[in-house]
Amino acid sequence: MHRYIPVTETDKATMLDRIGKSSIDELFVAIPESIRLQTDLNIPEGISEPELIKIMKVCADENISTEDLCCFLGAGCYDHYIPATIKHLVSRSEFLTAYTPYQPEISQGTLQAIFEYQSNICNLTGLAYSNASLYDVATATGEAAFIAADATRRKKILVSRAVDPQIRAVLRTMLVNASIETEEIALIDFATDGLNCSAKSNDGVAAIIVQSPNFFGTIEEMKAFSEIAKANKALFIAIVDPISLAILPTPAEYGADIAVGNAQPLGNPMNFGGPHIGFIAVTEKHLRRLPGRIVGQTVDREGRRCYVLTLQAREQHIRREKATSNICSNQALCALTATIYLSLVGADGLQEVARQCTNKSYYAREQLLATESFNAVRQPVFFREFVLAAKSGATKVNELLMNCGILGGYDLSADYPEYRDHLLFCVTEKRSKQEIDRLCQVLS
Amino acid sequence: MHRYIPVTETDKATMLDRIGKSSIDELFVAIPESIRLQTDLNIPEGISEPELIKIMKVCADENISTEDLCCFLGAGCYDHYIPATIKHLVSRSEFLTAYTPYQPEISQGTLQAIFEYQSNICNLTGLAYSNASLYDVATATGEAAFIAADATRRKKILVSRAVDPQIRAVLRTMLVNASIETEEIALIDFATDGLNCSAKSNDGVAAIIVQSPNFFGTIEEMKAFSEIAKANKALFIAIVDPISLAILPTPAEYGADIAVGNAQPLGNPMNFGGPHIGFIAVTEKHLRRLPGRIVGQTVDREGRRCYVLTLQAREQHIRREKATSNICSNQALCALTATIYLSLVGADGLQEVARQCTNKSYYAREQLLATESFNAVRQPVFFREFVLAAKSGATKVNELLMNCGILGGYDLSADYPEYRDHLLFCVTEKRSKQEIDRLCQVLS
Amino acid sequence: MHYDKLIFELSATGKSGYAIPKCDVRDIVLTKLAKTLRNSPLMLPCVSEAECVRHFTNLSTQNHNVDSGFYPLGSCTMKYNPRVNEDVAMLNGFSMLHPLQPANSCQGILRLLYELQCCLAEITGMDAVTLAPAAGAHGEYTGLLIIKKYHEQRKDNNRRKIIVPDSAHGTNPASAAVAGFDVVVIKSTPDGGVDLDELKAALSDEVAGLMLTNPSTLGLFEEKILEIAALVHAAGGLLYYDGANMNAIMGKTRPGDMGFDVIHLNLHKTFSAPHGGGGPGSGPVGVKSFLTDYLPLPQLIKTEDEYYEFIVDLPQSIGRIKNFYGNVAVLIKAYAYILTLGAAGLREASEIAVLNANYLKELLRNDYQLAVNKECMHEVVFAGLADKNSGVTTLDVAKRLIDYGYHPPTIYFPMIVEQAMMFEPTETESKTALDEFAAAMLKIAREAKETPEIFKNAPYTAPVSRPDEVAAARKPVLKYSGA
Amino acid sequence: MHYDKLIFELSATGKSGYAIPKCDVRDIVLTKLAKTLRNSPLMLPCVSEAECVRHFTNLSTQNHNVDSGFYPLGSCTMKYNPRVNEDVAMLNGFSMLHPLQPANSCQGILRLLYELQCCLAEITGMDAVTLAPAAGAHGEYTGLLIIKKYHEQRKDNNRRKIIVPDSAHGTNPASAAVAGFDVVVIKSTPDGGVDLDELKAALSDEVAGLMLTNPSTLGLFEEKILEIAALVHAAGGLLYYDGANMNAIMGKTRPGDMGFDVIHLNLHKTFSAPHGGGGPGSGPVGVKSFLTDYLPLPQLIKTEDEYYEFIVDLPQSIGRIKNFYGNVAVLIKAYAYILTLGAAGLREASEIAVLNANYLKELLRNDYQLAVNKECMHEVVFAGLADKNSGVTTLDVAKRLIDYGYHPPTIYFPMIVEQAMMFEPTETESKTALDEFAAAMLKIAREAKETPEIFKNAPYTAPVSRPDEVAAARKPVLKYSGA
Ligand SMILES: Cc1ncc(COP(=O)(O)O)c(C=O)c1O
Ligand SMILES: Cc1ncc(COP(=O)(O)O)c(C=O)c1O
Repeated sequence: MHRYIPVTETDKATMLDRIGKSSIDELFVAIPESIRLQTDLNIPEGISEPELIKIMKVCADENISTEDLCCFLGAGCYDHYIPATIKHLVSRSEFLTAYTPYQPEISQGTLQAIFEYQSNICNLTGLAYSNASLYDVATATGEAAFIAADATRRKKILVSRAVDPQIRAVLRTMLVNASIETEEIALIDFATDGLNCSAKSNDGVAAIIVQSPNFFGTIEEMKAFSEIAKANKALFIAIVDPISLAILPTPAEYGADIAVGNAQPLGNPMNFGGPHIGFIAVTEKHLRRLPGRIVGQTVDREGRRCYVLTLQAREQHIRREKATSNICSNQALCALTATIYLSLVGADGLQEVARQCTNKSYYAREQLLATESFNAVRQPVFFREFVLAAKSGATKVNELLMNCGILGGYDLSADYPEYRDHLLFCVTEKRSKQEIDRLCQVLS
Repeated sequence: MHRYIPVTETDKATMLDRIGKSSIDELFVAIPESIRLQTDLNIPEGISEPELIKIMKVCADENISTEDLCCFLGAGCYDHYIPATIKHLVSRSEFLTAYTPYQPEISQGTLQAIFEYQSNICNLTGLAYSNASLYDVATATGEAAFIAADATRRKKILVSRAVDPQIRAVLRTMLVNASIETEEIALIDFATDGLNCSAKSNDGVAAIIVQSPNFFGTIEEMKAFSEIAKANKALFIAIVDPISLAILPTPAEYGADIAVGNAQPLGNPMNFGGPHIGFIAVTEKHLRRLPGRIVGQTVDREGRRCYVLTLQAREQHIRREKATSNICSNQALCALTATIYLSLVGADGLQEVARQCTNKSYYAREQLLATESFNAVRQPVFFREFVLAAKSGATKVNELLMNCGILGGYDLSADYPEYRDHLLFCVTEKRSKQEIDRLCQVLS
Repeated sequence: MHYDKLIFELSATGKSGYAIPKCDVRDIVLTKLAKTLRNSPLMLPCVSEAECVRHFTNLSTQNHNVDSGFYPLGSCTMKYNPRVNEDVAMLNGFSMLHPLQPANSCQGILRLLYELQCCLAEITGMDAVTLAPAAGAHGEYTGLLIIKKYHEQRKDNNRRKIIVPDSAHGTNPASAAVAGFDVVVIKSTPDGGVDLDELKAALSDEVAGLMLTNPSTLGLFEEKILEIAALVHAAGGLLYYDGANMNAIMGKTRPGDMGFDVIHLNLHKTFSAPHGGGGPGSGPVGVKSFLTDYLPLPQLIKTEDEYYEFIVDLPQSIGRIKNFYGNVAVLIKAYAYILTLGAAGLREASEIAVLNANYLKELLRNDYQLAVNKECMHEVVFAGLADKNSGVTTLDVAKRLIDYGYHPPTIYFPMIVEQAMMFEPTETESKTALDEFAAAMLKIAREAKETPEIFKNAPYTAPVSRPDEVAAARKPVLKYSGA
Repeated sequence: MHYDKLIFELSATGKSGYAIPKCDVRDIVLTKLAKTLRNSPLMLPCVSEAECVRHFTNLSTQNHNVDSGFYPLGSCTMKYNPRVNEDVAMLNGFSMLHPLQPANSCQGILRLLYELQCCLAEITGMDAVTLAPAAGAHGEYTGLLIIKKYHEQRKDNNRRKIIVPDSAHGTNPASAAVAGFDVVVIKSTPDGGVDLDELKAALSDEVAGLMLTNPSTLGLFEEKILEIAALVHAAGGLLYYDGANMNAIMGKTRPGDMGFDVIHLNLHKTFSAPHGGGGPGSGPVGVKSFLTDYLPLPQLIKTEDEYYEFIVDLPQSIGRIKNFYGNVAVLIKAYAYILTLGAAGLREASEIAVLNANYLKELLRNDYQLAVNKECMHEVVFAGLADKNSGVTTLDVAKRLIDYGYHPPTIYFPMIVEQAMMFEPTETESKTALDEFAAAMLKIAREAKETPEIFKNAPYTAPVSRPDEVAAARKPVLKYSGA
């Protein structure tokens, strides 16, 4: 009997007796004989807990994590400081082992936390409504495009080439299978080319998608793109970074209709890529087009303020093939993490994080250039990430760095053939001057 | 304003206003001017959380722990396997951040857990009553001696030299200051000398204290010592190991009046020596002499079964200088840990642990002898620990082992000059055959 | 005392629960760089660390959860979530890995993920597995795109339709729609199985495939599965398996052997990863070998010299479906679970899950109306109270269960059963737990007869009761907007 | 639903929540070795891991705790316990150290402990510190033995008496008794201070010392402390400081500067280590330099070449008082706390602790009878309700507070105040928290006037109410003994 299973042999006998069967196998007779497994699965024998821990530690130790590497890599996943308290709260059984809050009476914990999450996302973006989370920023961008296509009844999306290549790849998958066309807007100096955007915009375009800070870290002229969209009655979809929003204009301020982003930087570990979390927020108009769960405030039969899943008529379990999206489970615990992160950090804290990312990335760029190992590139104002051209080749630089315990920048060669040997460096508030100086010293 | 403090400047002003003071310093006027601190304490400036973690990690990394060392050291602190679940339960806020359960209505969690702890200790020892825990086995032994002195109105304690030297040292401190004499019983073959015990026993003796398994791991002839005590109307105090009690006779079976022990092996980390936990159990007769907290079952005003601190008329807060002990805070969370450990492990599990300790320590002794680096010593049956004489010297053996990542045995030289270069090895269920073989290989 | 504050209501300027080292490089004056900066007020809560801890601790206590009580939510497999799996998933060597690290710096995690792929393939009887999908519905979507791609590659361009039984979970038709298919719904037999005549009538050269879960959403094994598979295949369609109910059959039978071509699993159900109040989940997709080329990007492979790496150079792939590769922390927990149980343990889990469900069925069948009178698999569906005269609905019973300390079953699903209550006890519940739960259910049935009026206001013991959902939807208040 | 099962009631043979690797060496037949083996049945609970988790999770939820609510238990300093301190104390490099490892394999922890000794000496104004004592009372005991030893070494053998004010905590006289002293209790002044006449009368060449806490247990600073110290010293006695109330004065004044010769601290109060439902605590003892030689064994020192080690070769030491050296995990938390706050933070903590107590005093003073009408320090004592006519006792008020979601204050202590209620809000509570608490207190005062009858059965909202303590003591049931 396995330690995770509490039914003893005596129990089994009593239960079978009650059911009127003489063996458990009799309960499986509905399975046609020919497909009943005759042998054990080819899976190793079960193990004890100490054995498990040993195996997993060996496995973990075969990786060099950013616990030991000094991380200058970003490109969609960010090494921000995670307050110790978060883990303790998020791992409370009450949050961790509950399901989606279908029964509001015994799920107010989760429901209120999501309500607070939504409130924070709305405040960060300036937009009217947020949902309870999506899988990641890439699928969130796809969902945003669907909203735009539905709202405009148009079948074409313009997306900047300065948008994270992974986001664009997922977007392509989602749009092509929904028979929506995508066209890319060209780059100029690591930013989206406004003229090219104008040129490609017309009344067939459902939405223009621009990311800011974009994949290269560049802060885009969002207002301009938003105006192009407006001029064509297309929606403007902003892909934004939640930490940068502490200091940069909100999507609402520049007239975005939809904002999406990656909330991983808000207290979620990098986790080798997941679970992360995508957020989405929209203007009033698009509320009923939002995908996934939404929590709303209401009162109970005694007039007490409380929270429920609401506007469910959009969702798959009610609307089935006509739902706004197929999403069911989302990234609730990551949303809780982000909510706790924002509560601990507060407005001042988030601004401080953003300020330090700025200061340190500017300092790093300047110092890296001083090593003379890089050529400067023309890049407008950036946030947290910037591009440099490695004189000796990107691979060589990164190998050298790795040998010195430093996780180097992202090599743009594969995604942007025109930026061969260009490295995208990321410097968060976690990096100290000393670490940045060491990076430069290794490369001097 | 520090992040642990939630009172803002505005709050302060409002509060001072309400109090009728114009500054916080005015609240401290009762402190004579001459002793008011004029400067900051000479303590470094406060630090942020990431800085703290870094400092503490550096500090932790300056140690080589049994995470990396293969541990064959025992001598009063044991490296048993600790199920992963324990930490998650024990660190729940509800247990961790509560005080002593003074208000039973909102402390049933702690109270019932202690009741279960007491039940387990009673079952392990076979004795009638247990308290809620004591600081450690050494002070527990002292408390047991006090009970005996009080019960017999005698002023002398016989204690075997085979009792852990640290326990004996603490006992001496406690007894000498209570004007109780101690006399030690001689050793023979790493066991307590029965004849010597008989010879020293008389009607002036309040109690005989023997440990089994004793400091050397030897399983003592407890029944015989118990009988000597009885013959002299002295109490018999057994110092026992909770894991060994899964297979060895209970103190009740051999007629002990009091049993004490170290419950650290029951799921508590070694923690460089503390917090550990001492347990104490007594026969019916001595209930009202027990030191410290005791939890009892009762019913509430609606007849519901519940638990309270009870028999408090023994305790310092009621009886003050006439209390049975001065203990107030004990080791509640360690008792909870032991309770959860025993619940996970169960009867079969604890027997399996004890069996593996036995098998593996016997195997290790045999293999170590086969290396020819040790002389065998005459030692009767043992549990988990055994003694060997190092031919090349104890220090040299241990240094060699340490260089190979092995934490060697306890060097008996200092505590037992007659056992110069004798090493006390400990082999728990955590050690694998492979590890034991490696130990021997290093010494071959 | 019902704790009901919002974190924003604790906020006051000046408080903070956070500090990082002071900035040790010079200040950039951002206004000199960026033309505009944020203008709107940043209204994040400002609280001390202690207040934050207290707030979320208090919120948490308002949740029912597996660690504190029985949670027989059907179709959700609310089994025990082993704590050790949380520990191993949080090891720094995993959680602090950047997804874009060079492969030679993360062979450990790559190997783990690869081995998990192999285990899942073995358990389901498939040939290749992708771990990329983030949840069950995402797995469905991914699987459907693979089916689509398969037909496309064969230039079989007319296959626009996916057949979905009316008993299916809502995500099935929704995923098919998002994947660009037309959904054809077929009626089920009274016992929730596939109606072969309906199926035959629906099949044609326009059909890309059939989505099915087996055991069905009624908790019954589809006995005609081989016939169904033959029919669909004969019509040129593929068979998709919704793995939400996999907990019934581990080590007993395999979807791959039943004839399914594409499957997804819910690791946050069958494989013990916690649900986290609604996610993150993980919905790996398995395929038969002829579909391998269509798996999403990246694919994780093992080279001949035992090196693990992602490949993206797969022209026939459906493309990327997510950032990076899967919800790794969830995947680690599932892998730890599989290692811990092993072949025999997995089979035992399914056997006891089925035993428990059948036992519960027996305990309840006199007082609640069985949807289908047959041996069930891992879950059992009732059509409300046996006594239909009381006016007490399934919703009423569910709410009343809360007063007895239980989470209600899944209700009003599957939709083809009126007043449906779907109980899934899982294998981690003891007989005693089931006996006590059944006793509460019988008491409720008695209450329905004797005091039906008490139901309208149930629950009485929860922090809140019967929130006004209509008001919530009519005038949506979806965020805090000041006192 | 009140969860009320005992773990033993969940137990059934065959269940287990534990597995270790199979034994890989041969079986010893123990019966061949030992003459007798255990005969009595081993009745440990047998439960699955999930049942164990659920049991203790459910038990836990019946505790009030700092993380979920205000806990103004006077004299206990229930401040916020930072979570990061738990993390650092649990680092394997600390928690997995064996106490008997060679010093060269554990310089990190030795350095940490040494630095903590220095910090505590600085904060208290003492010259040397031992970290050995396991709790406050243990510290008292240790300190008293040092005082005893001091007199003994001086052959001043008549000094058998320790003076303890009647306002003292129970451990003070109890510790003195256990240390072998005769206890002389002196009456306090009406405001809880030392009555100088009483003191003078008690002093003699038989007096070893005076135990005092300052601020006193009434929460008032002993203004005549210098005079008292001079008197005791002049009589040849030493001054012992019970540091339980240290939270009032960090960075403001120091016991060492007041004239105390020996002190203990409660790291589980002032220095933020959690109380754990009753321990483990830690009660370091500090002494003036002339007492250093008497500190218990082992002593932790730093050599000239910055090497840290324990020494035991100290012939004048009082000897060992505990296994190994202190409750290390608790010590680590306290050190982390001190590092985090720093000099300014510690002072701020005491300042706000005192501000909060005075503010609370103001809020309550009209409805509750102040014990002493003076500025208090970190805690404030009331002598029950101001209105003495209702018959509502301090116990009643305490129980009623539970219905408002609060932990009651310390009650009936100090004993010299009738109907005492002692509130210690600590610095980690916000003004709002105090305002709300005071509102509840005032409501209760009104209830005492208007509906005094409701108190007898309070609390109403707790899992249990007014357990029968008399029955518990009369017929003690102290363990489970079967169904
Ligand atoms: C039968 C069935 N299919 C699919 C899903 C969707 O899974 P997820 O919520 O992980 O997207 C569920 C979830 O409840 C389900 O029960
Ligand atoms: C004033 C005072 N002195 C001493 C003690 C004893 O401390 P401990 O419980 O740590 O032994 C306490 C504890 O409540 C106290 O309040």
